[in-house]
Amino acid sequence: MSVSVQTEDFDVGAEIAALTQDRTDIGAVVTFTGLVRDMGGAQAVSAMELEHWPGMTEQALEQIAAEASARWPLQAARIVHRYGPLLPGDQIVLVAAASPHRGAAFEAAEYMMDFLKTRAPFWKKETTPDGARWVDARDADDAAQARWDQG
Amino acid sequence: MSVSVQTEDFDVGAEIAALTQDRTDIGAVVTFTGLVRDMGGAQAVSAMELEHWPGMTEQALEQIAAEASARWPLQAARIVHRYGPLLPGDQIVLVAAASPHRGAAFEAAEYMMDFLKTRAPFWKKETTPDGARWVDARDADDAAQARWDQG
Amino acid sequence: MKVLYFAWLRERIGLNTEQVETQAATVADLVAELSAREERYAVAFADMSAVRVAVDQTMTDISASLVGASEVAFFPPMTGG
Amino acid sequence: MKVLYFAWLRERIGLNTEQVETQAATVADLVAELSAREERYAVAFADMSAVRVAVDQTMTDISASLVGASEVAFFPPMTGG
Repeated sequence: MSVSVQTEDFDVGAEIAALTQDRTDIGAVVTFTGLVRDMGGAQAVSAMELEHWPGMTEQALEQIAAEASARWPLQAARIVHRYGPLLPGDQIVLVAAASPHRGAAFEAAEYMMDFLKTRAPFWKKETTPDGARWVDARDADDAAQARWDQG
Repeated sequence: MSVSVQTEDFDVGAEIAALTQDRTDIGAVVTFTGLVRDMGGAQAVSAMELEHWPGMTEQALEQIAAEASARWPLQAARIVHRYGPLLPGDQIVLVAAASPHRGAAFEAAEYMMDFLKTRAPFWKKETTPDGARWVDARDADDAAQARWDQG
Repeated sequence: MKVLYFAWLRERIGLNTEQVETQAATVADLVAELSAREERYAVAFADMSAVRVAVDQTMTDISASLVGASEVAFFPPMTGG
Repeated sequence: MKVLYFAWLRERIGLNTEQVETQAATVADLVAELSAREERYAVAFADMSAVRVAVDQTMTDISASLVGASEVAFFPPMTGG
């Protein structure tokens, strides 16, 4: 289980290789990669700035990965989140889950993403033709997180 | 939408880069990577041979990717499946789905894997201490595929 | 009729493909005909519940008609992924 | 008391962190105290339904006690991922 908060880009292939290296007991690795889109709602986005809470962010991500590892039989869980200035098409976030079986890997990756959206101290500021604006939290993200409480 | 049936290994990072290259409208890429495990049921597995039906396999994978693309708003769908001799720890299969939103990407990737398990003409033969044996189809895979009929 | 065999069917029959002269009207007739011809077919087709069938590359079952068909494939349930 | 501000709260208040001398017993008291002190705080804290609070790095709400606390953070709902 490991997390990174960084300005640098990441390579999903290299991240998977690091998770599975020297192991032959992993059957499934699911990854989610989030990218900066050129549209935020109905507005064109030309750039994004990601602010975070140093120290607290790492703790929050570690807790999310630990919760996923407690809930599913994971052999590895990995979260990489970038901060700082980003452009449309850039990778923002990677979540990866490794398990003997595919169902657990899919669910754990989706769980980590849902909690990351609502529980990790990141704030996005988009540059649009009307100027820069802070992205509002989405009700859909709260709902996505809440569904795991019932499971 | 593209599929490959090959003996060579694949690089998930390079596959994601190819899907997202020169695009800024993709928000989410979900990948599933399947690997050869060192255990099949209770038995140690030292090697695996993957047989397939040349020509038919590509068609079956294309149909699975097309069905996923019809069911969810995907911007890209990709399936890579290896055949021939493989060892524990080797990558077998990659499924990738790209979408503006994460829910669709997760569901489409899981859908493609579930259909691939039951509908793509591949057969696995494992080498164990008791000799080589053909892997039986799992009831759990049929059940995983069947759940999409109700959605 | 072109007939294809995969996985343990291929191994038991000892061929991956063959051209069969037959007037069989259905897949079941073809299976019976081959099984009567040689022991290795009878062994391979002993439990047809473990065998899947495709006629002209379309999945079907043992009752399927072979009228107008040019290719039949026999294989166990698929285990890809 | 160390006080942290993030995102548009940081921008409106013009600081990312400051040391505040206060006897406030709760987060609500601290918000009232800062808002009374300067206009920029009053503007930032005008709609507390849009503001989230952490005391000593634990998410809480505006009614939380500050007794024994050493750090308070104010920020909008998180939008990572």
